[in-house]
Amino acid sequence: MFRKVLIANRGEIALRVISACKEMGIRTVAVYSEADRNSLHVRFADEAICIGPPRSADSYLNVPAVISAAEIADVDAIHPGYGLLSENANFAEVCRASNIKFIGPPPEVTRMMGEKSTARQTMKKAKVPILPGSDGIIADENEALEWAKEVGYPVILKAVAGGGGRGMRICRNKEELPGMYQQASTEAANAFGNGDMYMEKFIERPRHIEFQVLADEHGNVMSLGERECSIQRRHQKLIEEAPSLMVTPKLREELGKTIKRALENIGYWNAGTIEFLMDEDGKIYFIEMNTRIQVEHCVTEMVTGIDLVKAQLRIAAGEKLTSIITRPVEIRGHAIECRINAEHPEKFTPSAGKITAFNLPGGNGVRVDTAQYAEGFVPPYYDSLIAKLICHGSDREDAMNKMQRALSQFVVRGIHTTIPLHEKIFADKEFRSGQFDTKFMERFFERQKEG
Amino acid sequence: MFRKVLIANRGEIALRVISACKEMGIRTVAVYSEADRNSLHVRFADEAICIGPPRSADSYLNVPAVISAAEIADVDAIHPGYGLLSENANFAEVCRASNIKFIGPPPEVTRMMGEKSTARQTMKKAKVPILPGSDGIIADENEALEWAKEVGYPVILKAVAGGGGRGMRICRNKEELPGMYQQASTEAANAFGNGDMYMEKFIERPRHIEFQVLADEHGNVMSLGERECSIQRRHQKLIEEAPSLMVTPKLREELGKTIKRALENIGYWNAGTIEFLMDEDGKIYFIEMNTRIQVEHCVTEMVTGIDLVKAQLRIAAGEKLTSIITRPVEIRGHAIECRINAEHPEKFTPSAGKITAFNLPGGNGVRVDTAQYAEGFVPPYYDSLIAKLICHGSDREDAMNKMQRALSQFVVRGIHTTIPLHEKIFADKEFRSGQFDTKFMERFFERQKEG
Amino acid sequence: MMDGNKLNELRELVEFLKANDIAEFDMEQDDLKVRIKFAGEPAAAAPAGGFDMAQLSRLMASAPAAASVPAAAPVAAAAAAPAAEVEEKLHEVKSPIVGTFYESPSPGAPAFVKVGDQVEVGQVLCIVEAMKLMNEIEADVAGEVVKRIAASGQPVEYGQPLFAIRAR
Amino acid sequence: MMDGNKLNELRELVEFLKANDIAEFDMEQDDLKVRIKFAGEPAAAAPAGGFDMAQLSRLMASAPAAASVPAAAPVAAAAAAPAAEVEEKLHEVKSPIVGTFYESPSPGAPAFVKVGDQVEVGQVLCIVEAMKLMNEIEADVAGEVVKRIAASGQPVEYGQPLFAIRAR
Repeated sequence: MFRKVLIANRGEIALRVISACKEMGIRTVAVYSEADRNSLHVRFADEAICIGPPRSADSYLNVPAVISAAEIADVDAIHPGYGLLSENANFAEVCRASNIKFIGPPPEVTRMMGEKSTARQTMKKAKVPILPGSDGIIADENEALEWAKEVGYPVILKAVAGGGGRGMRICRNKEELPGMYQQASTEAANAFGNGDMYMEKFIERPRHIEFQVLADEHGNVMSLGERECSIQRRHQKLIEEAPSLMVTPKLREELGKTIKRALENIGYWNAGTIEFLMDEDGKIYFIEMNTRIQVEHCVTEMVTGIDLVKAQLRIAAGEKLTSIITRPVEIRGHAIECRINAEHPEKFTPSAGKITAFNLPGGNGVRVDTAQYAEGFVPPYYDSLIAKLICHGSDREDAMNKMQRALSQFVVRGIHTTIPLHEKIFADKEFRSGQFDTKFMERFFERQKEG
Repeated sequence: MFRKVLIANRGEIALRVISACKEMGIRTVAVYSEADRNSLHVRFADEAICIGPPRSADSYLNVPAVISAAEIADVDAIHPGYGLLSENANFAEVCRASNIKFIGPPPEVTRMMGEKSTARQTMKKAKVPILPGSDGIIADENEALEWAKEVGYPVILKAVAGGGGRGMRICRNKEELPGMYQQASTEAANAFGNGDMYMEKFIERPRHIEFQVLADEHGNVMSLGERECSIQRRHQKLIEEAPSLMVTPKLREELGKTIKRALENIGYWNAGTIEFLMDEDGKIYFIEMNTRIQVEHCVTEMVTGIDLVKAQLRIAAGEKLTSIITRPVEIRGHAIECRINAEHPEKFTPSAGKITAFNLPGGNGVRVDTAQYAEGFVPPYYDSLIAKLICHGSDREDAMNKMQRALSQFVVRGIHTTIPLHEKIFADKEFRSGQFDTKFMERFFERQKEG
Repeated sequence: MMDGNKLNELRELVEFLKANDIAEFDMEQDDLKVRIKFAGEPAAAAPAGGFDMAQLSRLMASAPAAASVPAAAPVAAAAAAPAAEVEEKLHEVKSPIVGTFYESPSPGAPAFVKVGDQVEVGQVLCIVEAMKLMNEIEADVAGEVVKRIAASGQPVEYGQPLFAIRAR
Repeated sequence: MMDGNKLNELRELVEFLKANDIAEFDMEQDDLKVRIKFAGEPAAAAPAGGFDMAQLSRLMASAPAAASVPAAAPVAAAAAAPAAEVEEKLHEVKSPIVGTFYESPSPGAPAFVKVGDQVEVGQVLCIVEAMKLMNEIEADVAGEVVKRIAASGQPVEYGQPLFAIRAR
């Protein structure tokens, strides 16, 4: 096992990794920007090194600074957390060149899965059901029309280099397709410097369901079941659950096997997430893979009892999955996570500043992952996530009731948070029924306005 | 189920019960003394009623005040927590007379189990192994000598009305017995107004092991396995674990059955704890029964997944155990609890006062039960327990490592706490080996002095 | 000796020194000398009794009062009232027990006292019923009843003000 | 007694003393005498960085600094020094990158500058090595080198003071 690990991240995930390392007897090195000098990840690491000014680009995303810190602290490995450098294949390559173990998959695989169309092809080969669509880039309007005919309307045009809704169009018939193709391609070229487009079947009311996997360096892959992540606002997840009400034990087992087959063939290792859309008929389609630990990994930990961050560390140290997970994976009860963001609960404007009061809920079945504390400070430079509140109950109803109780005891003053929003969602009939999709938040806001 | 419950307690257990009620949709009424006006149990209950001045005798132990509060708040039931009125049979009787459900066993059974010698007889009849000793009160010196001959030296003389070491003597031979009998009886008469003595076999290095049970009003009893509570200082538990390393699955099952048989015959209901001593040969002997929820109930919750406080509420509402616990009880992993007391970690002097900084550990496998918060106040009038830190791991080693990590992230300033003491215990070789007994703390302090 | 302003300054100073764990403090300026030395354990804050309300922690202070004592709960409804009275330096007769307040000995009977009445020490002002027992609450000062704070039939908690009396 | 200004000054003073682990402090100026003695445990030691201690939250302030930056960690070892310099209002040349500090261009070679030297803007003061690259650090003011704060071969973090210069 590693002797010393540098955590190239901040906030709750940095503290999460530090805690895992401490429990494994590994020394920890925190890096921080000038804005994070008083953060708990700095306080609770064995060593801490300031790597730059507040802006992420100059500190947490500054590859030479992170590597240099790793060298002067003499670490064996770097854990990138999520976001920041976690899916940066170049960074993983520099780590390799510097003889520091990058806790993640090999850069070649990160690259392969980072390109959506390549990822699709890889999964398709392994017989993972993929969303019907163009096999790669569409050359022109005519090709777009042909693909749409094959896939069936409605279709969605997406930018290969895209993200965040730009270069994206939903087309419902062949009349509007050519114009939309041109618009989207131009938009993408302007936004990303790349106008290449691909096409997918458009699902009106999809659920977002993702599978958690672990894979070791010896070719072993294991599925730990799924998470339900349909409660999103502008593609940002707000609430995640495990298991999904829509995934039967049979579907879970079958998809698990298929995913296992797919990943065994591409030399993947690390934790990883395979994202799917589920249509109105319960059919499930691969959309993309994330090659890092995810924000919402905790709900899987709660229902499986498996520590995913420790598993990452042990995989990176060369251990076999069979020695990490010694019993068959079993899903126990139901877990839900609320992302507590420093944002106005209605306007969603970021709310940085000093925390003047902070009371964490505790008790049976309640887990809080946070790096905030009473009289701490939320800097304006980074992600607004300040805490994750995770509740584990015997079933979904029990977990929801626990969450309502815990939210009512979670006190944050001085800044705005999304706690009041979550309280409203957990009182919402549609949410409680479990019968929802990724458009839930739009309908929810409509209801709120009416109510 | 109850519509509204009054919680006749304070601190973490009051908040624990409030949380359970909230999760079950039951309205809660807190009662508080003037010293607890700003306590979280007052804040998080649906209603709160001041019942008296700071002294417990005038507030939390004031039966008319509690009953009157229950009447004006119009509650269906009262949960007594632990300590205070929880094992007061008179209080349970007044509840009954006032048509308020007391969440605990019927007063007759509390009385029966509260008298040690009666409890012994009851258990003996049901073939629960009891510590060899006099069957009840010893009339005089001569009877004491006879009993000692039968039980075998060393023996311990104890006051029937006793507690806290007074009226207690260890006798190693027949020469010293008569004198000690006289001394102990006189001491007991002075301290408790009752000089009656009984005798037990004295175990040099016992372990304290207790079994958690649930019993309903329909005669059903279920054992939820044991807790290891040998880490004590002056008969005050400091650290509790579940399961005990010394209890094999076979012993657990057998004792569970025996206990079940014993309790089915006496009309017990509620949660309850059967306390045993285990001698150096692994033989186990009944010592007493507690008819309330215990401080350390959480470790059982962590390894069984059963919410004991909710079970209490459902039992009191008349539900059957079979509808409360629908699967066979299974022990999963290992849980440890540290009692965090507001005391000097070496001198054990109580440390009341204002908390100036408070950071709770969180993350995977960590549970905190507390009613304290940053800038809260620890009043000097009550129990010094301010928080319970519970860690759940895949095995004892994992749980201990989690505890060390969590203790290092548990920050309390402004008052002294036992956190530094726990940190030292978790670094102690004997503790980590799991091979210890109730004399552990004495040896530990010796080692600390030497080291 | 010291005006309110000075006292406030001193309070601020002492709280500041305490917050900073300072054991002794001496100061001389012009004709003013200050010497402060703290006794015993550092950081032992004020006792739980009287003065604590003023030092409410920030957590509680910033919480809406309704969270701990909802407006719907009749018990607490009147509890907020006395603050205004205190300023007038009226004497408050407080409930020594938890129970139900009655202004008259039986339904329909006239009230023991009404606003404007002069009362003597020991005169019965009202009844608080607890556990089916009628407890007569007596005036502990002589003076004029200025206000009946609790309403008849209303539940009252320990220490809750029942009457305001202008002592004579 | 004391105006708000004075109290602010005192607050600053105490924080400064705490940041510097000072247990007792006496001062006389004109008609003003101040004597401060800290209680119990020595207060939090100096922080990893420079002046940030003044802004440390109470949580961090009351924690031993050793928890986040152990004395054994060479990175932080020299970091405590600058606090004293700040009072003299010297200019600090800070490391713009994380790396290893070298006072001379190669082992055995003379240092770029030594204490007492006069330096010009742009003059090379030292090297900070990061990822095998030697980065020359230049003076950003002209003046006299009063102190070399970092030791040759020592790891330095971003923003860590390397030299103190009395600007001219």
